[in-house]
Amino acid sequence: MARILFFGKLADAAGGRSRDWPLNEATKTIDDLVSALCAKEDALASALNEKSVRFIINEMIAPRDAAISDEDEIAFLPPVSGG
Amino acid sequence: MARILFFGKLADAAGGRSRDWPLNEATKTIDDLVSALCAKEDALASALNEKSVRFIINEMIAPRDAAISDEDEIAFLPPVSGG
Amino acid sequence: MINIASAPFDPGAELSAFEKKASGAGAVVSFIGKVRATAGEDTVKALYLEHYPGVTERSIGEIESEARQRWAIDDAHIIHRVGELQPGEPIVMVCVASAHRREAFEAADFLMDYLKTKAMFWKKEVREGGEAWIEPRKEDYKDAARWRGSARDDEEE
Amino acid sequence: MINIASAPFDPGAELSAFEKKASGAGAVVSFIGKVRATAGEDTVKALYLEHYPGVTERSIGEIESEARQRWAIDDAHIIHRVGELQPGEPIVMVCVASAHRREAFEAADFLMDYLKTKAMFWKKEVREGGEAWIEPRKEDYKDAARWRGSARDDEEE
Repeated sequence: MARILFFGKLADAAGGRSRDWPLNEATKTIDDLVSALCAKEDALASALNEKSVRFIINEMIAPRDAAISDEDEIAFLPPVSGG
Repeated sequence: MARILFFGKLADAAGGRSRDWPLNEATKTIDDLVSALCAKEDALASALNEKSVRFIINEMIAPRDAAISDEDEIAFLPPVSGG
Repeated sequence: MINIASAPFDPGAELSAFEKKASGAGAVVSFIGKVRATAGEDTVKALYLEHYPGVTERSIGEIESEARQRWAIDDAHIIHRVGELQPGEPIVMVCVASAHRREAFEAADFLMDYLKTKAMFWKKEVREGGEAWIEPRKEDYKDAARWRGSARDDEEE
Repeated sequence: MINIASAPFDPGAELSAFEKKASGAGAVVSFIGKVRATAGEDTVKALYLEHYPGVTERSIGEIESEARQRWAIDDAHIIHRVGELQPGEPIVMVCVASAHRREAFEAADFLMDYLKTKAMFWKKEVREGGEAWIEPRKEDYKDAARWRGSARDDEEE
């Protein structure tokens, strides 16, 4: 199981801040995972496909084509806004 | 009697922060007063003749040729330095 | 020091502690950002701030390191709230101590620009008229872009 | 508020009071300038600050008015010590509250540059090696010159 985290407005779109998700042959990269997540949820699909969304694998910024595997913590980040 | 105030290093040169000084026919402007003060004291003469010295008459900035009279408060200011 | 605070903090007490610790520095600049009470015509009821524990602290650490490379900073202190905040409450406080005021002002200014646009926080305004996730304004990105390269170039001269 | 203080003040307490009063402002910037402990190779034993009562307050009032014309300031507070100060003691504190951080930073920066070069204070450093009246450094005059005209021009656009 991979652990998926959603932050900010992405958590609203996902209906929760985290979920556990079993990876398989069809979900080898973040890009694959986005497709899998989006297949079932329209609101999440449009939110995750925004160009401004960034990805983190095990606390490190990663590109959209980065490989993922079970046991990874994968986070989806909308634009940050501190201060 | 005019009241003369010296600030900062000018007070050191004058040997005091203030003095009362009788004005007369020969001391009608600040320039005259500088000459009169300087006639007696070499240290004060070189300090008061520095180009950076500014003058205040009755709490208002005044030019070197401004008229002065008894009862005036006349201040000599070296370059300011706050903060 | 970097502090992600889940409860209100007292800016005066923070400044006291900071400036006593940095007693050798000639200049101390502090910035406090507070929850605004209005958003356009709407009333703000609360601000909700989220972070990514561990990752957020590291992102702020990197911002602080960059500031220390650019300016001769004696000490820096960054406090950032998370959780639910009320209007008027401090969200963020940055303190910078340096030998000279120019460095202290610029470093504090830089830290705030980067905290606004690069530190890993997400904030939602809860307004009378509904909720809205806040993203940096165009001005915030423009402010942050002011620092690109320039100060480091100066240093290399 | 302008305060010429002849006794030590507590920057943390001043900031607390200020930021509570300015609770509607989104941004609060403070600057504290402190007596340095060294002057080149020499040790500073004390700093002596002199002012011209009445005239000094007015000169600071004019500086504050100019800042208020240039930036949208909600509130400003200027405290300046006079008398004899020990190394590490605060000499000056400037607090500025504004809706946005850019205004608050710039106004505080401006106030300090002008307090350094235009407010009517005279200061003498009492060092191990003797006494010296301090005049602004070239950098201080250069810093103050940055504000000449520019901000007001922006406003007229």
